Amino acid sequence: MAASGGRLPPIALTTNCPSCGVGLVPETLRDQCYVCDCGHHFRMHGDAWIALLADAGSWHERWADIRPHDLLEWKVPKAYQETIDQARAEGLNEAVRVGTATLAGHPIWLAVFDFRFVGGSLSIVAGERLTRSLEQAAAARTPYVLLAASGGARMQEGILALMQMAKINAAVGRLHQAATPYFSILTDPTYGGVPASLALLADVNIAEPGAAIGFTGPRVIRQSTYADLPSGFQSAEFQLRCGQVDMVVARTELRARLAHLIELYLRPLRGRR
Amino acid sequence: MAASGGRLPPIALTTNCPSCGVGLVPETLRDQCYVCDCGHHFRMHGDAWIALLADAGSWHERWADIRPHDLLEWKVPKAYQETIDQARAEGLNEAVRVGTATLAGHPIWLAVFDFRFVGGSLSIVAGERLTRSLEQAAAARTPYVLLAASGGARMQEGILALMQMAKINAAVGRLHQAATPYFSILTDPTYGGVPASLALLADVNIAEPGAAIGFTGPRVIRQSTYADLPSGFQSAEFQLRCGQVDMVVARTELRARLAHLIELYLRPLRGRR
Amino acid sequence: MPGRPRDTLSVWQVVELARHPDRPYALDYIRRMAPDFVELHGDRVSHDDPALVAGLGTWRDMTVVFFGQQKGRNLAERVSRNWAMMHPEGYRKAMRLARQAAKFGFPIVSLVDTPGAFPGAGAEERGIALAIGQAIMGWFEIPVPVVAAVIGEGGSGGALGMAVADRVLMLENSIYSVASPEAAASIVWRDNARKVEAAAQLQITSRDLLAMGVVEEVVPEPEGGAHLDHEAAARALEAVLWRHLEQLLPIPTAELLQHRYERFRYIDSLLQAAPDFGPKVEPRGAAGNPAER
Amino acid sequence: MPGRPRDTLSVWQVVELARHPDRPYALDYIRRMAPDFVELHGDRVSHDDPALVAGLGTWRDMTVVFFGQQKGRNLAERVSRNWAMMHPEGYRKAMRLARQAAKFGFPIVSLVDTPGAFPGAGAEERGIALAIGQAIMGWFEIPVPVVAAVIGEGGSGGALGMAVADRVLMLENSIYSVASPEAAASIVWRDNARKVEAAAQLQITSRDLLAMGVVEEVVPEPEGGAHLDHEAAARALEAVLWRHLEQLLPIPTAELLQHRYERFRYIDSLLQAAPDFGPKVEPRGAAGNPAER
Ligand SMILES: [Zn+2]
Ligand SMILES: [Zn+2]
Repeated sequence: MAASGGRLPPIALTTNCPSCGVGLVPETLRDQCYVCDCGHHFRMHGDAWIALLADAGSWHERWADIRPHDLLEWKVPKAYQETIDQARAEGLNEAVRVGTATLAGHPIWLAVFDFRFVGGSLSIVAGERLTRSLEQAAAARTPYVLLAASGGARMQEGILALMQMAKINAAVGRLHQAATPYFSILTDPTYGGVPASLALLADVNIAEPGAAIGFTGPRVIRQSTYADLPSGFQSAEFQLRCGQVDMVVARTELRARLAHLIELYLRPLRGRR
Repeated sequence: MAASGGRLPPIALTTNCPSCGVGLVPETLRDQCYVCDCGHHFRMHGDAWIALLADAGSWHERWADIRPHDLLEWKVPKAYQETIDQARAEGLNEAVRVGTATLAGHPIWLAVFDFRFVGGSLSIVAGERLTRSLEQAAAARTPYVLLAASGGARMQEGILALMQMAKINAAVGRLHQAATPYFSILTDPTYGGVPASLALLADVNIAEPGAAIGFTGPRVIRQSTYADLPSGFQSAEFQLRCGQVDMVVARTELRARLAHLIELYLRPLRGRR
Repeated sequence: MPGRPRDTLSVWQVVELARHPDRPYALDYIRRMAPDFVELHGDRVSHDDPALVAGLGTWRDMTVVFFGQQKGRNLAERVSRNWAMMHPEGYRKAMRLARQAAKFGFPIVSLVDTPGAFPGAGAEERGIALAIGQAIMGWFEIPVPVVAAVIGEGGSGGALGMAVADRVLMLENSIYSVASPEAAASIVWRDNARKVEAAAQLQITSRDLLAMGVVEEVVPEPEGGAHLDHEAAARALEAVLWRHLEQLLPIPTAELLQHRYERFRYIDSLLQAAPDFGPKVEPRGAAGNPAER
Repeated sequence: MPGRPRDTLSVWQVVELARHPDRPYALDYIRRMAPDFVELHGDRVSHDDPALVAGLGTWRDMTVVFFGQQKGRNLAERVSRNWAMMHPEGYRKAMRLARQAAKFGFPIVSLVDTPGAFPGAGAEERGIALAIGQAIMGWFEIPVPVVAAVIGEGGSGGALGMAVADRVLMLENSIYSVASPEAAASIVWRDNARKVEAAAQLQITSRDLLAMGVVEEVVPEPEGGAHLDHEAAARALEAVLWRHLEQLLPIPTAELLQHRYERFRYIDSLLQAAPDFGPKVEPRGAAGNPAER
């Protein structure tokens, strides 16, 4: 199986790999799913994730027209409306996009976070898209694939951003009750309200190598507790040792692994009444 | 409410309290449920526990006639049949006795371990009595009170002693399914197969002050791991901190606490359909 | 206007009242509601979390399971209760006892009062994110009435983990926020000294949350704040909690759980929002506005 | 006689075969049964326990959840897998994935091979007794077929926690015991050098357990022992596991769980015991003998 569903779009890159320091050749990196030869996984945005996971031409985005609103009339240091308008002017459509696709021929629901839209922050629009898609996946027993990348809840939507965690998790509960396979891929970084709502509640939690995953970020922990944090704290490998994720999978292997898991979890039961 | 259901029987005592060193006056201690003024709880045997917990005259023992058998033909260093015969000659009837009683007027099932019978070891007879009583408690939704004190499974009954853990826990599961209140009192010492089967699976786990409770005893842990064990390791208070028990209750307060809990847990529901 | 914070207080004055060191804490309410309260302990995994009080007691002739995020009255108690900042074990204790309440059919009262879940290395190592996530999901499967009240600080996910309920109330001078004003200031300005401005923008007072339809009712406090009269504050809270619980008790279980689902499913639709809040949302057709579907 | 250990071996020779360093371990069987085996990790609380392998794979065209207590082949792996002595997290991982198997309807295969649960301070601090107790109770509520096989050492409660199943098999040269011979000697003689005598008295070989009716079947090993031919041992185990699972698959769930209950409920009644074992129980009337009720 191909490592990606189609050719990945270009992404903005530094000139050298932050891990090994080698100079980067964008086209080469693009062909290897933006993974350096040293194993460093570059952050990918929503379009790239869709291209990686969805079979070519299979992506059908849903509810792209739901838009954020400045409910709190947030003004300083920057008006929320301005933040939204700028992001949308750059062609971004909120922190979460959802849709149907196939992965190696299997119909799936796919939800991708985009860290470029206000730090992938959980918002009303994100929550609404996630909840609608979770509900539809549960109704049809279609496997649900989540690609998580988030800095937390969106401050500018206040308490209603927090409430998305409850709204989403209620729908995750129904997904489980409907025995619908749920796979969550946690990428760098995934913090705050996203791992504390749906991102760690999957049947199989998959982390990208080296991804930072946690509830509270290391800076805040150091400020609050004056603690020295061990190296590798909150890394994907740390979360594997701490029993929070099932596996750490290289991006180049991810599509094949997901296809295999979908086959295992969807296989019709035999002989059981 | 009286601290005990009736006058406790005499028990064998050392001459001085092992905790505070004062000389003991057996009759005084007996009147205070065998708790020294310093707080030291002396080990009590089955008869004393029944007298403490059951209202006077309410105890009806069941299945006292089920007897142990030397299924494995155990010979050395001492024949199992001889071990059994000696204990029975001393008036002991197996490591567990069960029966019905009332506690402050509430009907209960009561199961008491007796450490004097082969170290309160879990045996086929113990397992059978526990399982029958758990099944009957579940069928009638009668609160179940367990008094645990055990060194582990009975070696001389081999694998069939181990199987009691599964047999008992299957019945504990049915007790929970029947929403029957279950209270477990863990006394000094409770180790091995008993906390690893029914003794920690109650709705409310109650430990006696200072009681040693654990799976593996400290001697074996030191032998296996060469670890220094902190003082208070495996004490009731340690198990409270480690989240295994709900409360540590002095023996003089135990009856009143149980009566209160039974009232709370048995109160008929109001207004709910 | 009854049920709303006095308009004369600034937002920051409300924050200070919500955090007032003499303010009644969870046990001050629980012990008055159920003088026979028995505390239960432990997550049955590895710890007991003293930041969360949990147990049963008799309230209005019923057996009720109470939860309360509990601050300390003096330094020693504050340290031992970790300033009511829960570790993962607290959420696991809560779910253990919520399932026990479900088994026996006991209603649940949860009192929320925390700056947030504990931001420490041990909490991360023992899965604080997932513990909160499991609690939030778990509450939707607890088939007994659940009434929650924010009695002081409702801080972020750490508060929400104990506030997924059929009715959520707030004491008048309490706050409930996506992040503490300090944290929000640090995120937005990278300067937590801007906490006063952040608090004002975040809309965190009981009046704000009532207007947004996030809470069902605001419980008025004694003149000057609950810290001036614990008895009166407890009487007021008890009466409102009971009024809500009484309405929930006769609802059949399936309906109760469906309502709880819908309460949070449409909480951002502003359907229940106050008139002075709603108009901020401009209708743009069914798909364009999450409020209309 | 097929299905029984060679009569020519002493009990201690069987113990040595059960512990043979070249003996096939759990993954040697699982990878042969399901070459596409995917390991899943973690208790979703605080740790992953490498002493227990857990995951899914395709076996005979079905998706099956596999568990295996896993020893290490070299010193580094032995250390990392803690000689297959599980911590509480291992039992919690098992129950998490057993419930997942139940949700999706996957049958379960559990391979048992442990000296016992880990006797260490950390295991005690994190509730090893209760973790085993919850697992033993939990297995009775898993509504899918469960087949277990002791492939080496079945040591005490640590083994039983992974061996509550609809059918329990034993490889010919495996042992299953209330306590390891060393521990039993230490308890009974206060001298664990008496392990050979203890092993003989405890009746721990597959032949003994079959005679007592504690296991359904003994799987013959290749001549000389499974360590001499991993392929043949795996083929033999696979065939017997499948024969049992095939019988269980069509059984309706309620009946399956009731049978599982009764299997352990009457396991000491010697109802299924071999003739040469049963007569040891002298009938003394219905109440006097647990075998008759
Ligand atoms: Zn590199
Ligand atoms: Zn004393």
